[in-house]
Amino acid sequence: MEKETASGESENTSASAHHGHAEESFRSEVRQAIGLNPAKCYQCGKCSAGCPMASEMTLMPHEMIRLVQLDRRDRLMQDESMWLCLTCETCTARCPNGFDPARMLDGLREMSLRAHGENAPRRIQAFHSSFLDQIRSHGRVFEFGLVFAYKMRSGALFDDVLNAPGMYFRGKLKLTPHTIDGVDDVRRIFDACMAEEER
Amino acid sequence: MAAKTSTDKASFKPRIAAFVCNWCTYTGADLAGTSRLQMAPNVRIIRLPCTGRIDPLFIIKAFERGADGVIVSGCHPADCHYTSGNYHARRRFAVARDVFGFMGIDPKRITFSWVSASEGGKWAEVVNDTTARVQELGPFSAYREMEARV
Amino acid sequence: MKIGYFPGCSLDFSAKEFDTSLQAVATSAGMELEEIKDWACCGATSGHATNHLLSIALPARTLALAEEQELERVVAPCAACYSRLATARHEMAEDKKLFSKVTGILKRDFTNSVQVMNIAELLRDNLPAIKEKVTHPLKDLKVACYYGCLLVRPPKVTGFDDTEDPSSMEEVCRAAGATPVKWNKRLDCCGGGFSLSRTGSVIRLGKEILEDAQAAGAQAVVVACPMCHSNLDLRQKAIAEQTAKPLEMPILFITQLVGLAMGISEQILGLNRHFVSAQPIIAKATVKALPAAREEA
Amino acid sequence: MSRIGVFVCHCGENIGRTVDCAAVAQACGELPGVVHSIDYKYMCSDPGQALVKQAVAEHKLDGVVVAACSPHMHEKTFRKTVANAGINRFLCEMANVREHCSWIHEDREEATQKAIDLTRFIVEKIKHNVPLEPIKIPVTRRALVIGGGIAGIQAALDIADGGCEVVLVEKEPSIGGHMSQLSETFPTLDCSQCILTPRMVEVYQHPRIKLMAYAEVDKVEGYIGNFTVTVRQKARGVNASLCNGCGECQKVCPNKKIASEFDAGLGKRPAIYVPFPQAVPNIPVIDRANCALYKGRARNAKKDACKKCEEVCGRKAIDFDQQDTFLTEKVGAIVVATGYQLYNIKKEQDKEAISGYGEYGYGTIPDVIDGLQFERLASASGPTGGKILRPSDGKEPKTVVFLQCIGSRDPAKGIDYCSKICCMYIAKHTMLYHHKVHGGQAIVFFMDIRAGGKGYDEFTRRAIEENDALYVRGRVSKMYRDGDVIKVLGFDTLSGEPMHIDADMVVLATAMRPQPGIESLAQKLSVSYDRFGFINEAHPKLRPVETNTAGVYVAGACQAPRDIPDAVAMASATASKILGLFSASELEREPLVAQVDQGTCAGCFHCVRVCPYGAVEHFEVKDRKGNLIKTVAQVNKGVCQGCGTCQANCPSKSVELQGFTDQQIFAAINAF
Ligand SMILES: Cc1cc2nc3c(=O)[nH]c(=O)nc-3n(C[C@H](O)[C@H](O)[C@H](O)COP(=O)(O)OP(=O)(O)OC[C@H]3O[C@@H](n4cnc5c(N)ncnc54)[C@H](O)[C@@H]3O)c2cc1C
Ligand SMILES: Cc1cc2nc3c(=O)[nH]c(=O)nc-3n(C[C@H](O)[C@H](O)[C@H](O)COP(=O)(O)OP(=O)(O)OC[C@H]3O[C@@H](n4cnc5c(N)ncnc54)[C@H](O)[C@@H]3O)c2cc1C
Ligand code: SF4
Ligand code: SF4
Ligand code: SF4
Ligand code: SF4
Ligand code: SF4
Ligand code: SF4
Ligand code: SF4
Ligand code: SF4
Repeated sequence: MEKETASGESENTSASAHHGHAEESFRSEVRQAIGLNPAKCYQCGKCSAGCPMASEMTLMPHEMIRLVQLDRRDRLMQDESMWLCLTCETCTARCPNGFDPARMLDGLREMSLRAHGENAPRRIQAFHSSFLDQIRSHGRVFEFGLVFAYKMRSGALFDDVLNAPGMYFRGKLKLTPHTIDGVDDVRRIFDACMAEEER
Repeated sequence: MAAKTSTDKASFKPRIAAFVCNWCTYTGADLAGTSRLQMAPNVRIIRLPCTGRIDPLFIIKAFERGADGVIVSGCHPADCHYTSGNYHARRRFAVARDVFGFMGIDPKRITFSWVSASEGGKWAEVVNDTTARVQELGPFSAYREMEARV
Repeated sequence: MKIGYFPGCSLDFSAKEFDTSLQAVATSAGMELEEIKDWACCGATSGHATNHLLSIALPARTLALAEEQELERVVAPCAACYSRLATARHEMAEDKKLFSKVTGILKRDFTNSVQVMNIAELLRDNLPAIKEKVTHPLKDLKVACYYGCLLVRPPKVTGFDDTEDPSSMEEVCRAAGATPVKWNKRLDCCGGGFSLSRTGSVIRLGKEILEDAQAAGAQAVVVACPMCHSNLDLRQKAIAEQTAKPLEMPILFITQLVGLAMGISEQILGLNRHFVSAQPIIAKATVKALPAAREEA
Repeated sequence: MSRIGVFVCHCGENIGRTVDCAAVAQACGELPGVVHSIDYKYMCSDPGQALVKQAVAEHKLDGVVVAACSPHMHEKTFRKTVANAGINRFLCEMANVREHCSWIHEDREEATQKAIDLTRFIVEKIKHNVPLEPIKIPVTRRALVIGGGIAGIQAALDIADGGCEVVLVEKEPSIGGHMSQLSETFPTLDCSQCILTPRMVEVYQHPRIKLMAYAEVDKVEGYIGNFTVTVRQKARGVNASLCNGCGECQKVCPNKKIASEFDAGLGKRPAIYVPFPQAVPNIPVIDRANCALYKGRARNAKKDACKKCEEVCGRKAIDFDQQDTFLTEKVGAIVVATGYQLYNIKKEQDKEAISGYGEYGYGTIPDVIDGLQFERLASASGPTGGKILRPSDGKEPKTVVFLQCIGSRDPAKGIDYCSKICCMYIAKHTMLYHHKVHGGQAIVFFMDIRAGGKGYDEFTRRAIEENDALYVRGRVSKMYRDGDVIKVLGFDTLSGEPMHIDADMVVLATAMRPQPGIESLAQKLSVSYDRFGFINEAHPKLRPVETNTAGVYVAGACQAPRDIPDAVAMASATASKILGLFSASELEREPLVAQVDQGTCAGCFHCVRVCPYGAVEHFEVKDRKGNLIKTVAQVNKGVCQGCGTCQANCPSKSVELQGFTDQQIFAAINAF
């Protein structure tokens, strides 16, 4: 919240600059990329009222959508709240106006990764990258490898103690990966999707 | 209207028939008149109670009688004086479009529009746009040529 | 009829007991499961949090494989996998453009005709067969059925049960002889995929859920998702550090509960693999056991 | 037709400036069939009209074309002129050479050519005009009002006071509608019963009102001025002409625990009951589903289980064997005033498109009530005597949460519209609560406050500023019971603060929906309704109380959510429309209606399907012996509005719209 005042003024000007051209505005870009019309949200706050992560977010789900409506890209992308969404779909299931906030946040994260990747909380980004790397290299997620890679990337070196030995002895942790036969198929899908995204 | 390169086209004065409903478009055209909105002089209005009354045959007949273009215009979808006459008209014309093509009439020669009683300006636009478009397409001679051959 | 089986990565290993218990229950109740050959990960949260197209294309590959195996239905026991598969199916059915984009990427003949089911749905639809095999009804066992988020949400994707007042898990537990309690947090999210990356949140959410279940008098929480399981079971020690008294709440996969009622052995059900001991419940089941307790092959 | 006169008007300079009127007259004079063609400065002036009359006589004209302004301006004038000259009005038509020509063009040559064309079209068309006579329809000067809420009551009284008879049909045992359930009414906070009861009594006593309570409309036939309506009088089990309303029967009835509809389920009533003490008529009905005797008879019990009411009735008014009866009434106009019901948040809904509120427990949480239930709690005549006590345990709730827009403005639950009145009644509820419960806190979750109306916004401000109501802007995500309280999980979007409240009671401002059964009633009346079941008005701005079926009018909350002032205003408007209609004994209509050639009609009934007014009927053609030969279409002239849709859709060209026949229009097109 503190940094808001510092950057607030310059954002205002950028916001007003955007308002003139509906076609190039952030909100129209979001609409294009995600396929949802942000104007459909009438700011009732029901999503935020039921969001399990609201208490940890600095921007509430409806506030994030509001910032899209206001074309305040920077304000939104600088905040990490969108990364705290669990995609539990509570908001989407209850939105009275048939909007899909969960999908909107998914889309915003995707946009953020593309443009402002560094704003994603390091751990969460590290987790996602490690996870996807697992699928890319084996076709499936191999949990030990995932944990290991995640720890490497996030730097969260065994601080939270995933009780690895406990898992290992309960037969919950395998040390060698299984790679599926169709892994090339999966890689091709990855490449195609990434390429599509670039466009 | 911008002058066309071809002198033939420039000297061509399209004749356009307009089938309009009494309550919305006819009144809108009256309003264009009382507002003295100048427009292309090529359109001749035939008044009907409702677009629901318009038979696609009227349009074919108009082309046969020398029209180069046709306008069909009535009330906006939810404002039909007769509640749903224009709804039936729209459905019928959706089908008729194919028939016009089949009859050798370029659908571009036919304008469908909604002009309410208060849209004098819109009527002038419809008239001008249609005239310009038909001007561009040139005379509708297919039927006359056919007639000459038969 | 054969049902396609998509175990998903967790059941492949860390939630192996979900897999074994499901297989045992299915066999016992006469459901024929056929694993989808060479399936790949659904992409889970990371997929759709970062690349929407990928989040559809990965599950689509699995659905295409199922079609190749001539399966009409696929069951995905993990709620996250289920959600990904069902969402992919739904979005491709709604959006023809997306569908053709995906088929272009897959390079497979694919019609998007496979139905996706979750475990609660599968068991509920086979209630009569299950009831028939219940030999050790879990009388006096009070359970809190925990749906979490993705099993029933969002309604347009799931649709097999009421989003805000589901009943399928309760019905299954009742068939196993147990008594489902009424409680408030059965639809609240457990923190899902934040287990590693935001453990604090998972602990906070898990605590609220488990305390509510306990207040409602539950002796065990029944889940239908490996993520829910690990967040509530594995993390319970950390949760306990913030509560006055350790919760000691056993977390059971719904298939384990049904398996117990069917008299399937503890070993096969993998009950020994949990962090919070399920012994009190196992005791209940074995007390009720008929003299000749069956050993399932 | 061959003797046509053409009259070209200059309109001073208005036409003459751009159109060479003399040239137009000249050109038209040369058309075959035209025997007289002149131009003149002002055709509509007295001398202009005299010219027409004179020409008709001199040239024996049988058709008159006036090329002048728009027919919307002067068609009536010139038709009257020719009628005075002795020829049929419909043999006169106008060519619009002013609005559609001189005023919109500058090029004199082009304008003149266009004026000639336009006039020529009309000349060719008029050759096929035939004399038409206006249609006269007799009018039964008697009205039917369906629904006896405040709207129906007002309409009935206004029509009856205007001197015409009224039949008022109410489906419940008493008239009064929802207004009778209200405690005090915004924006003035006067007592609802106090202002309503006198009007109900007035209805009962009015010599020109025939009140049929506990009755429903069964069938409607006919058209404007001439409806025949069949009404089903439901069996009360009590002979209304003998009963004197003493109430003894109700006291002795052993089944006293039935949830009272009037008290919105919060109070109890016996099986034989009047809905509320001031009921009109004050005659009880037996609720057969709950009466021991009828239940016994339904099980074929040998002996009647109970006859206590019959035993105690000194007037011998109880009639257990009474049956439904059917009565026919002839009326000339109908008012639909069937009012509303409230959306219920339960899982089961009467329409698939509408769903309940699982996140609020689908109506299973005790002490979550709706607005009408709160009205009953606040009402001095209500089950708690006007004390605000929560239903579950009778405790006084210290924190009451009000949720606005429940069901309304919630497309996900199936309703998009705003119910319009709930912002106001919630404000009212917070005031009543504030006055009645000291130290109580009212918290309102709202999205917007919609209080447009005289004194309305001031009213809601008063609730906030002087009555301590806390308004929180946001929708609630979830509610559940936790011990003694209801947990309400909301969010204040103004401050960005979550609002988790422990409420003792929750009041839901649920949406207003039309009454169940409205669709079938609307179909009987062939009036249209929207996808929610509200009756459509003929035009939202200019014909707000008429429907698209002539002679059927609409008032009150069955047309859209309405408060009492709206409902009453609409009701009075229908009354004035109907009194206007009844001011003559015959209706005169333009004869521009459709006509079927029954010789060629193939009986496909496309026309029946497309006619927006249901004006086309099936007609059985029989030979002299009465054997059916074929079934063809027939247009009811009283109902047809002359749109011509039937004609354009008839595959065998068997239906013709008078005044716009194919012949007439093709003649005009041929002149192109
Ligand atoms: C909680 C609440 C509080 C309110 N408070 C206020 C207030 O303070 N001030 C205010 O101005 N408004 C208030 N209103 C609105 C008010 O109730 C309505 O404006 C008014 O009752 C509408 O009158 P009506 O005659 O149109 O409908 P209704 O009162 O619904 O009457 C319709 C009548 O028609 C009958 N009927 C229905 N179908 C048939 C049929 N098929 N055949 C025969 N009869 C039929 C019904 O039985 C009923 O008697 C409130 C509404 C609610 C829900
Ligand atoms: C900007 C704006 C936009 C609007 N848009 C809409 C809309 O989209 N839809 C809608 O439904 N409504 C709209 N309205 C509202 C609409 O204008 C009014 O509802 C409507 O005009 C009211 O009609 P009226 O006859 O009551 O009053 P007026 O239109 O004001 O007519 C009153 C007439 O009485 C005359 N008069 C006044 N005093 C005397 C006197 N002493 N003696 C004789 N004659 C007198 C006046 O000259 C005037 O002709 C709009 C209003 C505004 C301001
Ligand atoms: S619930 Fe829906 S409409 Fe309401 S604020 Fe959230 S996204 Fe917007
Ligand atoms: S999907 Fe995300 S934003 Fe929506 S309720 Fe769940 S955590 Fe909150
Ligand atoms: S008839 Fe019409 S056009 Fe002629 S003077 Fe009168 S108003 Fe003008
Ligand atoms: S006791 Fe008889 S007279 Fe009295 S109210 Fe009942 S039915 Fe009517
Ligand atoms: S018969 Fe008995 S139960 Fe029935 S209404 Fe009369 S008193 Fe009541
Ligand atoms: S009147 Fe107020 S409470 Fe009622 S639906 Fe409209 S905005 Fe919501
Ligand atoms: S559409 Fe024509 S042929 Fe068919 S029933 Fe009507 S009038 Fe007869
Ligand atoms: S002209 Fe119009 S209103 Fe009359 S019968 Fe035909 S379709 Fe019906």
